[in-house]
Amino acid sequence: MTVSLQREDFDISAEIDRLVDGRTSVGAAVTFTGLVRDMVHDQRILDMTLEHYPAMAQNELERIEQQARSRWPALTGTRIIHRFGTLMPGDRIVLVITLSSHRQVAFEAAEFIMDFLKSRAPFWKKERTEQGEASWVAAKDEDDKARLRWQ
Amino acid sequence: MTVSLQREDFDISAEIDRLVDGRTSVGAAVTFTGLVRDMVHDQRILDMTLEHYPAMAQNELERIEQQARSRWPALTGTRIIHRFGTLMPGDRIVLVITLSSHRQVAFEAAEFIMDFLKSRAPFWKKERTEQGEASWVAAKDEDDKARLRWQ
Amino acid sequence: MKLVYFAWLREHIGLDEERIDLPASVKNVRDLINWQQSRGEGYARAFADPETVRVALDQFHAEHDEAVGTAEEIAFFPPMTGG
Amino acid sequence: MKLVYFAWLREHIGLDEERIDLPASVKNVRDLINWQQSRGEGYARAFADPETVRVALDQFHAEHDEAVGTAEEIAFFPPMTGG
Repeated sequence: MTVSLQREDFDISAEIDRLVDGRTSVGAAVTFTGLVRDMVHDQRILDMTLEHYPAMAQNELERIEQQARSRWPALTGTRIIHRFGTLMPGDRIVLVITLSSHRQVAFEAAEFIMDFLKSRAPFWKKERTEQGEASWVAAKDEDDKARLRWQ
Repeated sequence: MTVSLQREDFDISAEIDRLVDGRTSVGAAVTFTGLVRDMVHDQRILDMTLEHYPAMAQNELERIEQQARSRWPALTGTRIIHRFGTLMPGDRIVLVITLSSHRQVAFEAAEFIMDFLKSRAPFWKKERTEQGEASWVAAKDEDDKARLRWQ
Repeated sequence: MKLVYFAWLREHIGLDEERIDLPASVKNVRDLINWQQSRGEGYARAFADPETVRVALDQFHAEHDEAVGTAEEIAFFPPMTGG
Repeated sequence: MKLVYFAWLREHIGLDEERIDLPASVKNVRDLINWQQSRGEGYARAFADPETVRVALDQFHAEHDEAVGTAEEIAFFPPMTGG
């Protein structure tokens, strides 16, 4: 299982080691880690709650991984961890790891997975600001555009 | 000091945490890790020795970091660790970390740093194969091309 | 069939999920959204702007012109903001 | 001035570094490489193909048409293979 949805934090080094699993053919490992930011539109964020659609999120992330692997056959490992629940500024939200013998493949596949994850994986963020308001984060057009560049 | 040349291994999670340093404005962290591969041109590698030009390697990597920071002002952190000495297949060689509030910036800057590091930083690899031969690794044209795409 | 709701659609409607039979007139996703608008105040608010509503049929993203067919679970949610 | 050698250039020449005064005829990096070729068998082998030799003047990469100037440390090495 290379996709995990979990409340718990993750350790990036441990996840890379587990994915490499002693294989000495790897050559290149790229990771992307998304972190909760403290300020959004000049408002200070107290915390952020991630809601998700469990059955679909798992399937959709596995589909995204499969697409990446078909597109880059030189990809020798992928791992996606997405947290849900309430997180504080600075907390890790998401981890993507890609392995390949070529750095270009590892970089491109990690970007591809993140672009699809952002606009296709069923997660929704609600932020609570210092003013006491809680509001759903609006999707960004640029995330849709980032995904479309792969077509 | 965000550039380190060292014999010792590094811990990726610890290096990210140290670079983020509690700042809750970061949003995105990208890492690239290069690992020693076990096979090169159908020859099994016993070990690999990295020679370097210490004074210049430090300066050159700092210059590459500076170039990345001028090109992407939204880059809020960079870290480069390059090991030297004798390494075994599967060992970590190099780590690049980039931080930004935007994932695209973090990805691009990490690729930029790796492309320049590969063809501009004064390191040379000598591989010892199972046949007992030790030979200097030849530079790849594709690494020069990867660098030139940024111009 | 089961309908499931997420994020502000869930909040407007006041339900996580419900079991319901769709009228025979509902053929595609667009028909389904139009029908939802007529089901009361919360639904009217949730589906007021159909372009902002995403739909998944049995956990697969569906376009608004796609046939609802024999889906067993239909999900409604806003554009995604994970990652 | 100090000359320093790395990788197979170091091995061919048999020296890590040496202190030497350059002849007045050496103006740019290319002149310097040509002069090196004349300094004995190891040097001839190390500098046999000037296109494969990279040069740094005081720790900065230098093109072959660049003037040697007042550099205090000149390094010679093959194309780099780090990372």
